[in-house]
Amino acid sequence: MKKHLVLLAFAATTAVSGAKADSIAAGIAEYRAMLQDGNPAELFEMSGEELWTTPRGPKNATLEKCDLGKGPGVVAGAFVELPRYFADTGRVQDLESRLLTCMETLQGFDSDKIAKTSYNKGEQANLRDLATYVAGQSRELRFNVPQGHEKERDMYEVGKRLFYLRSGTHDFSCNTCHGEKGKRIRLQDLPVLSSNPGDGIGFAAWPAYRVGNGQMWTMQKRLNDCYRQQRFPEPDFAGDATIALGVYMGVNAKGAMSIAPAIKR
Amino acid sequence: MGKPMRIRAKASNGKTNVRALMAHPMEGGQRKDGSGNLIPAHFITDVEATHNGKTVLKAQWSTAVSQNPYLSFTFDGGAAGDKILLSWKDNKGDSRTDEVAIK
Amino acid sequence: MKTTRREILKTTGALGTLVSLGIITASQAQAAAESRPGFASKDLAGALQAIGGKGSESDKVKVSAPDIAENGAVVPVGAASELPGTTDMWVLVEKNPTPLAAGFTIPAGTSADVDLRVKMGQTSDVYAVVKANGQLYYAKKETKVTLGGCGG
Amino acid sequence: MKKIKLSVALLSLAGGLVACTPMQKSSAEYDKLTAEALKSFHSKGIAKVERLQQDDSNRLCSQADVAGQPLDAATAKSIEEANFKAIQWPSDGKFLGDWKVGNKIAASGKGMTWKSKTTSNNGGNCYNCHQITKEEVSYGTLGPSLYNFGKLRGVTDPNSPAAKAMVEYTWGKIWNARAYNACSSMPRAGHNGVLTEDQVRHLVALLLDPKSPVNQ
Repeated sequence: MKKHLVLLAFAATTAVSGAKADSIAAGIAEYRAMLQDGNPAELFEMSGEELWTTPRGPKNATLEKCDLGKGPGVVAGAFVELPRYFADTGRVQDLESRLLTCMETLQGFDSDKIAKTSYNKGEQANLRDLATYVAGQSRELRFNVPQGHEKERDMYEVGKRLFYLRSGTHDFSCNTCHGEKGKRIRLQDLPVLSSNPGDGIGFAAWPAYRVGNGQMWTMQKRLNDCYRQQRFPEPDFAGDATIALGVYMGVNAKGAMSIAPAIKR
Repeated sequence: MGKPMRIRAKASNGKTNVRALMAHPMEGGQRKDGSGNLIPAHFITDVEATHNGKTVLKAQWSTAVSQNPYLSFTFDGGAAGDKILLSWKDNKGDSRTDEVAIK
Repeated sequence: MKTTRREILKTTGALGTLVSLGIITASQAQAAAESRPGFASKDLAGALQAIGGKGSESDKVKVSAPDIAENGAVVPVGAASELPGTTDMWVLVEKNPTPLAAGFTIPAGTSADVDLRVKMGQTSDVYAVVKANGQLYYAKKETKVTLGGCGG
Repeated sequence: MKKIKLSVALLSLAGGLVACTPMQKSSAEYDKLTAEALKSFHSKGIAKVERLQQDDSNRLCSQADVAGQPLDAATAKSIEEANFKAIQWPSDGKFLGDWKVGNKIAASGKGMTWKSKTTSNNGGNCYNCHQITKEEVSYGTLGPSLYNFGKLRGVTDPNSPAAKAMVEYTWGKIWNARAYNACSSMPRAGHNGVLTEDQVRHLVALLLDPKSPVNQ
């Protein structure tokens, strides 16, 4: 496992060219490899596991009957098949969206209120830990986001259109930064997301612990901050735009191995 | 009171390796908050590990230890099922002790 | 059984098992901080003086740190000693505002080999200083800290 | 090769029909669903939902990106012409400012997000995508290297008549990159009100002043 991650880290940095850049890249790869042991994401996973089995909310219930797509209570392998269509809500839902549904139906929480709460605060912090736990239960599994339902295919097409949507004060789209191989912002490697970026890169690396600010970020938070830097207005938490992008990236990443929860700079 | 630690203790070849993650902000006291006020230092000052009641490591830390600290060390002996206790206390008087069985 | 993975026993605030780690007040903590030699020193020389010096450089002392740290907030650092009778170890980051990052007491039977993560404000030498049979020895290594990101 | 791929695609589509999967929606129907999904954004701070409304240039380039086809020459030309017409040239005729200030603007990536307090004092984001000086090794590679930009183009005296065309091009490119390349990824810094006339002046100096580190 550890060895595999080291290789991934090297692969991610080999794009930098030139002799000086090579030694920088090798150094950074060494640094990333050293970080793999003892990823603080495990603290959030632990918290999430406890939240999953603890009776909470107005209904004082656990989430152990939550259906993440593979039947009530099945957590292992659920993450790599999300987002997917759920008949009970009639919606395509990603991990965070589905957890919100379970928190509402099983535990009696107000999901709209949680969605509007600031990230890292209150029940949002609990949702973050739950998402980290669920993702960790698909570690090293390969993405297989379903496209069998019409609404799942619709969301892929919508996600694709959103990915290429140039707008805002800087005319940026997702594609501006994530459309071409081997590109960087400053020294930061950019994964290509319009095709399969490979094992443990892009969609297959989130949720991730970010060492820079000591925060655990889910994919919803990752997309939220992308849109902030894109100078767009804010996407609703677990709204259709972010879920559609999740479908687009997840389907593109078919077969890629999940390393979530990962650790990032 | 702090959040639970993540502790793993594994015995092999007559030694036990302990790896721990502690949930703590390790605030350095140099940063400012949104309104420009200095965020006061908040950090773990002392760590102690015991194996079956015997101290196997003591540490003193500064604010320079990273947020959500990681610690790894190894001691002689230890058998599967033995108890490892890890404790920390911080500069605000908060403390936490967690226990794990050696695997 | 939800604790199978970790078997955690919450004893926060309980004094019983560890006499040395009771609940202390903030003022007591402050007093404790003052009794921590070297931690308040603002330069390497002062920090080293407070712990008794740095002794001589020894290849029996190892400091592991990356050549380059992509983010100074988290730099993996290890200190190890092959010297018999190692009782104390310190990790210092020369260019940090207060260089002494951590000190370890190594009881007999514990390997003089610890790993942790420290913050580094800038490119700097990282020191491991150890005390073995009452004598001090050290090793050092430079880690470059890069900054990146796009501000936003 | 292309033809073979296409026929395989047709075959698999036919296979899908046999298996009674519903008809694929038209691109226009997906566009409509996309417009619906865009309602799941909300204004925050200075970043209002109006920012999602695309102008013709962005709309046409996004459509081409989705289709995976470059724009046809005529459409590209009309986008470039419209953007060129919209370039505001320096009101006082002065194109060059202070390269030192320009370098600071180039290094800053700040401004215009929902966390930004004002719409002024924005950074140029230049180093995020371009190599600019030799000294700064932390640069992005989404855009071409701008190191020696003026030197390579033979600009020895930016105030000379010989340099006039290059000076104007540099201004125009920073102000509105789409005037020269219909679907360029470069932000239209002046056109979209991210950078002021003064700031653009300093950036032109950064690229063209022979004393600038760019041209050393």
